[in-house]
Amino acid sequence: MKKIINAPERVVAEMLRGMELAHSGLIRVIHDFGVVVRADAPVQNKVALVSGGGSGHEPTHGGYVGFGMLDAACAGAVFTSPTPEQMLEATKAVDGGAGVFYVVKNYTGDVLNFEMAGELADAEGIQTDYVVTNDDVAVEDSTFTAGRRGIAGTIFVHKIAGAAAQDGKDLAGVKEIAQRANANMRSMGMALTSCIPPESGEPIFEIGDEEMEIGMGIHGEPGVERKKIEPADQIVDEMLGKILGDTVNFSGSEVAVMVNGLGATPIMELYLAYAHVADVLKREGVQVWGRPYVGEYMTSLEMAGFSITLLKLDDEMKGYLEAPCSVAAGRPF
Amino acid sequence: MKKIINAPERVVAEMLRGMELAHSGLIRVIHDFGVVVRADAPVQNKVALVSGGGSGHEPTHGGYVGFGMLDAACAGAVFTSPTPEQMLEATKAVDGGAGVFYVVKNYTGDVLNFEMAGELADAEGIQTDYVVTNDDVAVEDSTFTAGRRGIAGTIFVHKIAGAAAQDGKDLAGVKEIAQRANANMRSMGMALTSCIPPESGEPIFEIGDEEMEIGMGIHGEPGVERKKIEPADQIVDEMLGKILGDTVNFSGSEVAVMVNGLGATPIMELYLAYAHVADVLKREGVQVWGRPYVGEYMTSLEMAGFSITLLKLDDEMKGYLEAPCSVAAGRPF
Amino acid sequence: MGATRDTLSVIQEMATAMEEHRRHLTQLDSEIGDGDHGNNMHRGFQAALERLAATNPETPSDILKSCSMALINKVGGAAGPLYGTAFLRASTALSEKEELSAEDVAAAIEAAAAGVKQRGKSEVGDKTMVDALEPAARAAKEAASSGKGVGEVLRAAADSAGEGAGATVPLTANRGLASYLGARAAGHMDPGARSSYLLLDAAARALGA
Amino acid sequence: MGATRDTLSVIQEMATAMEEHRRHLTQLDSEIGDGDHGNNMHRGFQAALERLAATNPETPSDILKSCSMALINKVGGAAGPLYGTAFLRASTALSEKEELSAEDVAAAIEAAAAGVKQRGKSEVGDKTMVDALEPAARAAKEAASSGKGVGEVLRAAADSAGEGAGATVPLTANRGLASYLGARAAGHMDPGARSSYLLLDAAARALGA
Ligand SMILES: Nc1ncnc2c1ncn2[C@@H]1O[C@H](COP(=O)(O)OP(=O)(O)O)[C@@H](O)[C@H]1O
Ligand SMILES: Nc1ncnc2c1ncn2[C@@H]1O[C@H](COP(=O)(O)OP(=O)(O)O)[C@@H](O)[C@H]1O
Ligand SMILES: [Mg+2]
Ligand SMILES: [Mg+2]
Ligand SMILES: [Mg+2]
Ligand SMILES: [Mg+2]
Repeated sequence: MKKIINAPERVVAEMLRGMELAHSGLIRVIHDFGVVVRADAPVQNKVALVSGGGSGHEPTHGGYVGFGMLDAACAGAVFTSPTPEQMLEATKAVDGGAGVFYVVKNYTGDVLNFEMAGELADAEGIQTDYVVTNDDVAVEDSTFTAGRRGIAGTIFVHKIAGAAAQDGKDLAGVKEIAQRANANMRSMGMALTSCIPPESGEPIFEIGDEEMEIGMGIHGEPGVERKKIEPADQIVDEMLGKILGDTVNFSGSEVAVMVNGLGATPIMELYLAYAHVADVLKREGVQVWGRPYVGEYMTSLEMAGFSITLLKLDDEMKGYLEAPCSVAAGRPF
Repeated sequence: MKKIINAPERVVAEMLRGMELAHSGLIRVIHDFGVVVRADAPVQNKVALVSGGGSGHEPTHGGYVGFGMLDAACAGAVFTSPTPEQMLEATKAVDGGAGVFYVVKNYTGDVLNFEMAGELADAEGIQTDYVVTNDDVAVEDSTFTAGRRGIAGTIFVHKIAGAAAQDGKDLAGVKEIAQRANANMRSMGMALTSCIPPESGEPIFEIGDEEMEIGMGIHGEPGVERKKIEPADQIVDEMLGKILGDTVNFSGSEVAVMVNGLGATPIMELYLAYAHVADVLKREGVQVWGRPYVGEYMTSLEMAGFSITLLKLDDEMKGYLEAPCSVAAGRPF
Repeated sequence: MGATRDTLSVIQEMATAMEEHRRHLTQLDSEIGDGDHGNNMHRGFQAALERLAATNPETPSDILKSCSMALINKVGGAAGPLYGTAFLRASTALSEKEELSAEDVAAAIEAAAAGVKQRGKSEVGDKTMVDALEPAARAAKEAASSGKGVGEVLRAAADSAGEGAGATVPLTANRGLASYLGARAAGHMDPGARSSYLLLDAAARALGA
Repeated sequence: MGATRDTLSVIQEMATAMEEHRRHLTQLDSEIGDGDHGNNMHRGFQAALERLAATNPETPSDILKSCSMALINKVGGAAGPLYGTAFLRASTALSEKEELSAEDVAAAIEAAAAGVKQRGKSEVGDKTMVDALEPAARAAKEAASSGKGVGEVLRAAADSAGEGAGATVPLTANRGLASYLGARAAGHMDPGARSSYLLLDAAARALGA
């Protein structure tokens, strides 16, 4: 394992320290609890947004804390949901009297821990509610599964629900639009290589020199198909086929598009993939809204691969996507 | 070689197509010549900035084309300087009557080709001048070498000279501040793994499972020392030691700081490294100005590693670094 | 006092087991999940030991509650709330008791298994720790009702948990990260079922069984 | 007409050589540079063939000029302007000539070598293509003045270029990307010196020498 780290057990704490030093004025970090909060939290009378999850997906989630997006993000150990203790701390730090809204990616650990945190917050007299994002179409939903996974589309929920909260929506209103965004978005990922979590020091999975995996999860959970690598256009066709073939009818609508790098994929390849995404969407009568989101939004350490997300927009969501925000993941150049 | 591409010989063209589709309104691409230009070029009576180099360093340079930075960027084949023909085309496309200024990284190919382009532009009656950036302290300057390499600090020159041109400086004024920025900045890089240029399909260098290379170039040109990987803090100490020990006296000054990922380094590791950069600079009496630049600015395909750049600022440079800009590499979140 | 000392040595033995099997549990989790289960459990039981040392609880119930809090607060992932709930329910089942009978221990294991099922909304056959815990609870109850002692009850529970864990190998997962694997989860043992066995086995060994 | 046909077949043979040695040149460049020299040269000579086919130049000088333009416009890197300059200077040296003497050929090679030295600000010993081109020019001149024919002049130049390229192996680089390597460049042949040899060798072979 080759990493620019000091000690595996300190990576999250040291990363948070670097983030805080780099973005003072924007965020502060409650170090004992691994929680990133808006520097000016709590914002009185605004619904506060809290998200979180395992670390290793940077800039998710700490990079999205700031004006117009999250009020706090809880950083778990690498790929491990944070604990209710962290979440409660975040909740208390950001509650401005209008309640706290949790954006939770659909993984058993994240859901259970946020549920427990909500109970603890209730006990302290803080009203909470939550949305569970499950945009990944790779693995089919059924009565037997824990449901679909939440992946990069979650960042759209951060932005839209964050702007809605900034705009003064109440807890129910924030929940409604978060659910609406989640219900209208679909994602799918693929990977070429495994990442190596620092603590185990081993790749999560083995994959051949010529193989790719379609539907790979952001923690290296296996996807739906392992096969020989194909040309970019064909990979995009397959991913978009699955997304467009799902239950949201994107055709004829304006759609926010994200092409998200998982960590080691060169920006060159993301743009190259986007060129074909744009072609397919045009052919299918799907209109790309505004500027597409091409870059690293939710990574998986140094995994090579990417995901595509489509979000079908209405006017309110468009307004909230466009609304100003100021977060560590943003940059002027 | 596992890449999200269609065919090695088409990667640059397809990437440029994706960039143009993703950023229409901001840039357009002259496809026959692999040139990215500001959508509103030529801007009358403004000095136009042109840069360029081999592809594979994205977002460098096309990602920095737009209001307040570059007017055009020439994309060479992967790791190969673009040709005078491309540069002349860019020059003609952006000249607004106030002359064209080239920002050239110090590599023999880039310098020779831009020099030839300048001669060709002169012949067409377009006034040109240029700066050669050479911020990399890894390899020593001497009368026998081609001089130091230009690396990530070049992006500071794009920003400062770009804002100066936008501000109305003439060709000589733009050149003066570009040279001033270059003279006041120092960088150093390191790598953990090689990238794989798509055309050759082979790693540029072999490196052991436990090894790193200090001073590695952005094309995989070997650095100054190959050794066993060390803790992040020690690596940072070494790189900063070389930078601070060079001829610019950073102590007591306000300094722009860039921690630049080379492609496959997780954002987590960049922030972790920045934490120690901040500590060392504080100890050395160097004041970090504004928000440090932590992220991918000049990559080397999927190379794992990073570079550090320090730029000693004066008030004019600060103003230009802060000035608004609108480029593809920037993003709100 | 005897039950308190025994419970403490049970937790101690569990922590040792999690330390020893850390890599293997992580490896099992890599096959079908995200490769953190061993680290999660190890972190949790280290936190439990610290908390016990700091708070010095006096009854078996308080020890288990302290352990539960450590797991909930420090583990995260799915295992944190699930094992946290298990220990919390066991603690509640034993509340006010200073000495423990075989029936008490069986009832605690049953409460723990029921808690995990409820919180995780999972059943036997879903390829989770429930596949180890539910048969363990049944075996413990049988052993207790046939007059076995505390150690033997724990041994019976551990052995059944081991079988249950083994039985997860051919299964497809329906819960947890492994559920995203579909049919490809088959052929690998569930890491949580394995850790459940290891914890019960440690408990039995702590009491010399 | 003979010299025109010969010059065309020289370029054709050079293009074939660059195609055949593409991987090896790239590999040499990987050792001490950035691993693109073979692709650069191949791209350039393909462009030269296309340009020749499209423009149909009639004299050796025009052919070389056409080739120079293709290299300058399509290669990039260091090799583009350097070889572009070499062919341009050779073209100038032969301007107006319809038939070529051995002296003409030697003068063209000399002009080419001088052009590269001037543009690259490099000398023999800097571990660049100059290490092949300068001895080649000297050998060509000697061969011509001792009465050898055009083919033999090219053969002499090629052989000396080959020796010169071989002599770059132990050198430290002072110019080009390889110069950043310092002492570690030693032990590897300079890719540009190697391509210079291959081009001259192809030229000699095209004339049956
Ligand atoms: N819904 C559930 N019900 C019961 N047990 C579950 C459930 N989901 C996961 N588990 C158990 O948790 C184990 C994984 O724990 P761990 O790896 O620590 O957390 P995570 O899955 O969040 O990475 C699984 O092997 C399984 O036994
Ligand atoms: N200043 C120079 N003078 C002469 N030849 C040079 C100089 N710099 C580089 N070269 C030659 O160019 C070759 C490299 O060409 P190439 O790999 O195509 O371009 P780049 O170095 O830009 O990647 C070197 O092997 C060397 O022979
Ligand atoms: Mg996990
Ligand atoms: Mg090159
Ligand atoms: Mg796990
Ligand atoms: Mg090269």
